[in-house]
Amino acid sequence: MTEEIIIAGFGGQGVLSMGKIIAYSGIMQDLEVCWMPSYGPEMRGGTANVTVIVSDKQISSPILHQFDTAIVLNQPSMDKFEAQVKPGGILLYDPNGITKAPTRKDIKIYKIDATEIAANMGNVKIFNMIVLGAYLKVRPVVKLENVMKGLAKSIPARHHNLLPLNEDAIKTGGEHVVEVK
Amino acid sequence: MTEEIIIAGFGGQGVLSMGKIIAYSGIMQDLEVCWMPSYGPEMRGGTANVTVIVSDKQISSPILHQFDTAIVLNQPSMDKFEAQVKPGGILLYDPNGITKAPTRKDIKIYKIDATEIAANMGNVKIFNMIVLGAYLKVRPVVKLENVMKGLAKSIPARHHNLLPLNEDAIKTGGEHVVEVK
Amino acid sequence: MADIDIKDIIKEENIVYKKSSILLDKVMHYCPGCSHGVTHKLIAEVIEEMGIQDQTIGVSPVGCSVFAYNYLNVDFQEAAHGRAPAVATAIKRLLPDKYVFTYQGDGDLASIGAAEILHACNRGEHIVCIFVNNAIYGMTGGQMAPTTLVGMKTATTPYGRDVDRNGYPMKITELIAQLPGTCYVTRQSVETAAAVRKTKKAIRKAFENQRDKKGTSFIEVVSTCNSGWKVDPVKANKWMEDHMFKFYPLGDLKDSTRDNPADYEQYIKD
Amino acid sequence: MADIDIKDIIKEENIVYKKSSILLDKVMHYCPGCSHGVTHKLIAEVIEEMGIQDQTIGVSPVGCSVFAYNYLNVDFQEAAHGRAPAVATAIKRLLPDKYVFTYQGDGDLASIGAAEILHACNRGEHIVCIFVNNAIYGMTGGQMAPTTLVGMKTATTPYGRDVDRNGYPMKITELIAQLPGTCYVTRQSVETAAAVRKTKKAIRKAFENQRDKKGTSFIEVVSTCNSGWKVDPVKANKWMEDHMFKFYPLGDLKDSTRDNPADYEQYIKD
Amino acid sequence: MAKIKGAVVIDKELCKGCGLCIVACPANVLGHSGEVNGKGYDYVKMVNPDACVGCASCGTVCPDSVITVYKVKI
Amino acid sequence: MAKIKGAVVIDKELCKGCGLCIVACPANVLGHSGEVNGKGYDYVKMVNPDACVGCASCGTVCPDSVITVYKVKI
Amino acid sequence: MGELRLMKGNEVIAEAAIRAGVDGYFGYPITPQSEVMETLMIRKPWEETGMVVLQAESEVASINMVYGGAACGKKVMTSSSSPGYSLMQEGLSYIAGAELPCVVVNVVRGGPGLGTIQPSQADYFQVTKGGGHGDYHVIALAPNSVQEMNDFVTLAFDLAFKYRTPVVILSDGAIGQMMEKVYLSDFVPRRTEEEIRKECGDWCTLGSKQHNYITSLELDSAIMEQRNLHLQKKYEDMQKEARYEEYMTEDAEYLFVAFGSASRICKKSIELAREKGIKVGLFRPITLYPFPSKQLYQLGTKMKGILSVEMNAGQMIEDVKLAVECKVPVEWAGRNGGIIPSPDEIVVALESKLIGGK
Amino acid sequence: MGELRLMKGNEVIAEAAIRAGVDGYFGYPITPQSEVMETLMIRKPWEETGMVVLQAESEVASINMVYGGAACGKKVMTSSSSPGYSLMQEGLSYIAGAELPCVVVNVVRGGPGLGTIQPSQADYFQVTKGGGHGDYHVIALAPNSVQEMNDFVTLAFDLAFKYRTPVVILSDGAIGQMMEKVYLSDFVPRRTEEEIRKECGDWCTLGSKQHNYITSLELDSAIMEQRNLHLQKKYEDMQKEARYEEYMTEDAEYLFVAFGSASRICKKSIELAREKGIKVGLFRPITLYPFPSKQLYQLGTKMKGILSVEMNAGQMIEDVKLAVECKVPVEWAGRNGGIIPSPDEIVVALESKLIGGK
Ligand SMILES: Cc1ncc(C[n+]2csc(CCOP(=O)(O)OP(=O)(O)O)c2C)c(N)n1
Ligand SMILES: Cc1ncc(C[n+]2csc(CCOP(=O)(O)OP(=O)(O)O)c2C)c(N)n1
Ligand code: SF4
Ligand code: SF4
Ligand code: SF4
Ligand code: SF4
Ligand code: SF4
Ligand code: SF4
Ligand SMILES: [Mg+2]
Ligand SMILES: [Mg+2]
Repeated sequence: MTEEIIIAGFGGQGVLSMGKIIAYSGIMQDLEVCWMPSYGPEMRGGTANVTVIVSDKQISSPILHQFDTAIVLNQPSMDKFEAQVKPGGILLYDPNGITKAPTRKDIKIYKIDATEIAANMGNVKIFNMIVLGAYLKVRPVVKLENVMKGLAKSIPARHHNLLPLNEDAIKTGGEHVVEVK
Repeated sequence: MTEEIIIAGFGGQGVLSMGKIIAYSGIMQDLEVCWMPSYGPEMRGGTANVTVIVSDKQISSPILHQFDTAIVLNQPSMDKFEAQVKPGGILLYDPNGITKAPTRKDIKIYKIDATEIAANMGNVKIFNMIVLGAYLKVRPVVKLENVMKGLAKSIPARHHNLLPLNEDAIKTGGEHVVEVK
Repeated sequence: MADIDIKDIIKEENIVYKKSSILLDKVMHYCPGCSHGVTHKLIAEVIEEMGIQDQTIGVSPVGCSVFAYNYLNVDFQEAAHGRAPAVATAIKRLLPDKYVFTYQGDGDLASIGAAEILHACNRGEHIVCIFVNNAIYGMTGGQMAPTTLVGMKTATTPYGRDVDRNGYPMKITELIAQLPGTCYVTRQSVETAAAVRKTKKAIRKAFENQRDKKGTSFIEVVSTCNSGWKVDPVKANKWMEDHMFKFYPLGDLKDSTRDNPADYEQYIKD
Repeated sequence: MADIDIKDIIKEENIVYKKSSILLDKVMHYCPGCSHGVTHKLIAEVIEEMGIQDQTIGVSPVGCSVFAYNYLNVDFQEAAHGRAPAVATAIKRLLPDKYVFTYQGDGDLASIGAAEILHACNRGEHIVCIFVNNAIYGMTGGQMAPTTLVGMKTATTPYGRDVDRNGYPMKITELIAQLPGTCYVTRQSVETAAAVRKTKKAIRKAFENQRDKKGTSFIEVVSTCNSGWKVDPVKANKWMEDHMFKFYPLGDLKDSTRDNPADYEQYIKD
Repeated sequence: MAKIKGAVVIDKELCKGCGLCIVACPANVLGHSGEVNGKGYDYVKMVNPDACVGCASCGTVCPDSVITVYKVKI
Repeated sequence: MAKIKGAVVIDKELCKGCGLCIVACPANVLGHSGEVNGKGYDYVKMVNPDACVGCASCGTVCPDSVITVYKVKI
Repeated sequence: MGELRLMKGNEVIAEAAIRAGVDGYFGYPITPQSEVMETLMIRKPWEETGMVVLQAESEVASINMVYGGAACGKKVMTSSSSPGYSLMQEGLSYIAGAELPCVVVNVVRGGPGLGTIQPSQADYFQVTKGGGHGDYHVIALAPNSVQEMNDFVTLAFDLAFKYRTPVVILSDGAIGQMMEKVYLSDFVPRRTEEEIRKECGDWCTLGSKQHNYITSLELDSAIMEQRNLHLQKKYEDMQKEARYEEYMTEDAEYLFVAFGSASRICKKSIELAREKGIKVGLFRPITLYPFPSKQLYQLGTKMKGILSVEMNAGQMIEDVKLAVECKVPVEWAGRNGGIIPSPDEIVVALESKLIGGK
Repeated sequence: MGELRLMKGNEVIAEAAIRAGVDGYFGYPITPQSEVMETLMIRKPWEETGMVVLQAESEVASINMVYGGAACGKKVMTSSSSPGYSLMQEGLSYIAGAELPCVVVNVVRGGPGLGTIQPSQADYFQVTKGGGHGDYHVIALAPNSVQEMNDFVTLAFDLAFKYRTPVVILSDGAIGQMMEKVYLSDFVPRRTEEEIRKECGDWCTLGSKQHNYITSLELDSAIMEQRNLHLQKKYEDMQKEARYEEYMTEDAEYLFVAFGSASRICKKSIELAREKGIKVGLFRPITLYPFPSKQLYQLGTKMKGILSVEMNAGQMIEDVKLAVECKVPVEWAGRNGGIIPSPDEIVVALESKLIGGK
């Protein structure tokens, strides 16, 4: 099993940490993992993306040109990454701010309205956890228990009181993801 | 014809310019020439030496380990260069300040008491011209007329009034050089 | 009140403020609210007003303003980190009638480039130096700069700048004001409309000094880097006013011409 | 008068002045009358008197004093041109209880090494910096240094230093005195016995400052380079007194401790 | 007596929503629009257009030079 | 009353003949020897030894540390 | 095995340095390696081990601080990326000339000039042939994983002290920026002054009555030549430190030679090529200097062809050709400008340049 | 033929620059090349041609001044020696990356580190393989006489502008310090601003409404790769500039390959060897980059053996081996540390390493 994921959005949407949680979860499940951010000059509001690979084999290239799954959180990322999903792969997106919906027919497309859900849950910071939940629902590459372990590892101990809230968000995300036909 | 010369003494004895005059004279006589100074940190009173090559063929190495003629003007230079005269070559020295006279038997050794002569002539600055005269007497590699042309080239025009004095010194040097047996 | 419709106001002939023609159409890559944008604009306006577009050559080294050439419509050179003053020196010496300016950040100018700025100013090169002091390395992700205040948190002083570990903040503009080659040294800012206008005047004066061959003009613009400081742009300005201005007080440090060479000749006279 | 024979005076027990035990037996390569020799000697005497031979590490970069390690019997590092302050910074930080000093020429310190000396002093490294200002590049054959006086002839200013072409002479010691990290900045000389004794006191104080962790001590020694200046040693001293001292006046520029870090904390307080 | 009236045009797609103009405006004319543009920024617009006196403070402080200021005497 | 008398020993082979000690001596004790040493320098010696008061000025200014100064009270 | 973590390559360098008992780090920010110093500053090793961490005023200052610290027998290091590494060339030449141990990490980005901040291997020549003046070499270690970023810190210091030489960890932006699993090394205490004196007492300038001094200067050519010959002798001795990895070479007819990030791509390319029936293996030089020439000769001369896969315009290919004495066809494949080649384009290159080609 | 003079190599560089219409020289003193700037300062070309001569605060500043001047389309140059040349590596990489013309003279001394001030060829790798970061090359010209110090100044500027690239004149302390006869070039006037605009108008930053700008930065890897490929294409084009000299090769069975000072020694060695009946000739690369590989292949593969004679520990030998594709035995001979080998020791080396050896 090898899952190659791109997560892309605006800086500040929690893209990098979502990737990190997936990677950590992979480790908890004894998988090989690789997390590779786009990096560049520190400029706010630009786009940010991260490639995450989870596999039961050794991982070769950390930088990919095609993905099993693309998680897309803004229009520029949609423009760039829709075409890079492998045939048969998955595109998951939050419709908020998306002006041109994806059009490919040879991939599975899912939608999670995480912006709205997060707002409804009264905490915009759990936005990325909702997206993560949606992703794990459609691609259960790691088990929730390992995700929670990974989460515990990747956030500082002083924030561990937020773990239940995050777990909630992940579950909610899983419940709200819908396939777009 | 190729003549490979080392001229060595204290800084300030006019070693470099003597070499330059020989080189310039060679050019006036349509020969190939090469002048290569020892160079190092600017420190007064240290030893200075220059290698001069005059030849009717193209000159290969500017730095030599053996010489046809060594012109030696102080004891450290004697210590260093006596051994580097080719068998059958020439060693010319000013005995002033020389505490250990040369001992080689397979070379010709000449002496010029230029320090004293210069003092007698009332001008210590022509010291090196006297030595040059002595050298040219024993090794007439360039004609005096070409030496005078070379001299005219190598000293600034405003000092050309000194040319006759220099010519005098060269002649005097030629008259006073003696072979040491 | 509404005795005139907004449509009637918004007409070409009623424009009282617009983007300078020297600014290119490219969207600046700067973070929202970054002081670099304002400072660029002022340079553009001065060049436009003086009508010297085709006689001006800009030099900016690395730092967030590395792409200044994408925004200012004049001939431009991107320089190595810290070396803009050396680059500008050569340009100005080779093209003495052109206007040459440098545009450097605080990491660039005061850290790696300290020798070059000091020597260009000490030689009294007839150039304009713009120094954007945001007390941090913006471009590389918010590390400590020489000008970072004690106690300030940055990526390389996560617990606050500490003198014993990280040294003192450097007031390089004060040093430069003492160099005999500088004619005009001033410290300005761009957080309010009034401040912006004053800074523009300073830049204008600097370019005029260059025209008049008065020596090196040096303009520090005390700035914000809201990304590096991790606050929003409005708060960044406030923080700057409250803290930076105390340590880096605004105003002219020097306004004259560079020292008279003749005054220096006496020393070797017998 | 001759009521005592000279032989009876010249006895071990009557010695009132002799070569310091910290000076090695090697003959210095310096030109006759070079100020470097005297300055070396004073450092040696201070180290000897303070009994810190095995706790002292010297650093000298290129320049005529590049071979200082051949003369001073302490652990030593030869540094790249201009970089002694960086080298010394690391040594001192890694060995905070040792005595670390740098020994730099004016070309080295004020030209290529301007950034390093500025930053070491600004950080307030607890080191001693000896700065031998002979207004010329001695080692490389007498080229212009930043400190060369206007009008002075050197190998690269054969017609005399000219401000327009070569810039102004730089008073780097004045700049360094303003840096918050320095505790003691002084300008001395070594041309008379009295001057030598004053300079020795200054060096002693500098080493004591280091022991007491007061900050960076910086001692400029206004010096001669008779070879570079093309005069004899005695005339060189005279020329220095007559001309250099006017531009580089002797005396303390600062004598305290480095700035109190606590004073710097107020600026970011709310 | 002649009254001064101003108006500004903000390029909504180029505005980065930094808010510096809002603070700079002496007449509280400007405010965040509450909507994001194509770059994801909550751009600024005139929320109180009538109050504008065309003083150009907003334009002056705008780092991205996206404000054009108009003024008429009426 | 005790008189002060001094003497200096100059290492002739190490002296570089710079003459700084000559100038430094308040009692005009020192002078060039007029002879060159192995390094070609006109080294310095006491030309007026009786005048020496052992003040050590000469040694203090000697760049090559080749002067040892002796002093006695007699 | 040590503590398991998910970390960036750059962060691991910092953590590994603390654990290896490094005495001092002197650095200057530059993308894509600034996390090294940032991580150290967050970790505050001065409280834990007494390690000194100093942000220098420039890379010129950093490398000269390293020179100063190294002379004291301390374990000192710096890190930078291409333009900053260029600024260190004079200092590195001094350190090599004075025969001092130190470690320099170069997280390479694409050049020349300011170039790009994306990963590259275009500093191969600069690092292996001596970017500075004079006849010297640095040992160059090329990690290809975050784990090796950890492991090579210790290895680098061991080699640095064994040969009194600078050791460069030649990494790239990808390995510096990516996170992988890593088993961290155990803590080794910093050496005491006594221990340093015992290990390096005859040369270290810790303060002594021995008159230890450090210099690379020698004006007497005869002695200078001896120093040069001594250095060359050392470089010859170093040859035995050549390290490499072979992968699927037992039955190989073709060979990829690749280091660092490129070598990882090659493993995937091998998978793809073998699916097509092409028997290809990988020879990965781990030490770029000393280059494992003998080992590559042994293996390489048995091949039908060799593809030097590099994230540059073809630099290591010279060492590959020299290693196999041009006895088999050697071609280059790769990408430039910060682009990491994809596994399939490497296979295509293999097919077109070697299998189909000749 | 121009005016005949007896001059030092370094002085000739200065004189040739003035005569070639150079616009600016920016330098910093260092032995053994300080005479270049000193001669310029004595000559005061600013009065004669308007040429700018500026003593910079360091070599880092010099090379960046050169960068600034070059961007304006001006003919600008600097000179230095090994440690100073090392400090220029970042700047050179920028100039190469921004594709600007300039000339840099490196009068090499022995390294590494502060080393010695005596002549050496130990910067061969640094100059030819790119001492700075990233994939770039400089054209490297190796004069072996004072006459060529004169001639190559003009040649260097011609090539620099033709290819918009830095050109390095790789000389050594011997050629810099020695005086020989030289026929100086005739005076060429400095170009006017109009002429420069005509020649380089599409890129030079002389002040314009065209928005000319000079940069080596490109964050987009795809574009950066194109820039790299463009550079590589240029380096390929440059191959045709390869220059060399052959001496007594018609009947040769053995070949010396040597450049600069070493090549002069070899001529004498050939004399000595031929007296002994050894048929040996000389192949002298005049351009070290581009290395005249094709020409050497042609000639070299006919030989029984090749001796790469260098004043270093053996650097060019790699290019020699690559050129002849290891088809004939290639050995190294030379000296280090500032020593110029004697003609007879080269003959001895030829006999022992090649004739007797294999
Ligand atoms: C030689 C070198 N070292 C380091 C860098 C990385 N670098 C790029 S910009 C920068 C500092 C920028 O800070 P500043 O000059 O204050 O400009 P700002 O971004 O804050 O405007 C650094 C260290 C580089 N490009 N080159
Ligand atoms: C990088 C580098 N550039 C230049 C030199 C040549 N160099 C050696 S010493 C020196 C200047 C010496 O002048 P100063 O520092 O004033 O010392 P002084 O000899 O006058 O005591 C120079 C330029 C060098 N060694 N290294
Ligand atoms: S990082 Fe700072 S300096 Fe750079 S653009 Fe953003 S706010 Fe401006
Ligand atoms: S050249 Fe000058 S500084 Fe150097 S030793 Fe001679 S007098 Fe002293
Ligand atoms: S022009 Fe003046 S009043 Fe109108 S919006 Fe701008 S700042 Fe406000
Ligand atoms: S200042 Fe400019 S960019 Fe910022 S919010 Fe206002 S209009 Fe938008
Ligand atoms: S000790 Fe004093 S009196 Fe005696 S020689 Fe020396 S300076 Fe003169
Ligand atoms: S000061 Fe010293 S070196 Fe100079 S003349 Fe006197 S004794 Fe000799
Ligand atoms: Mg900044
Ligand atoms: Mg000096």
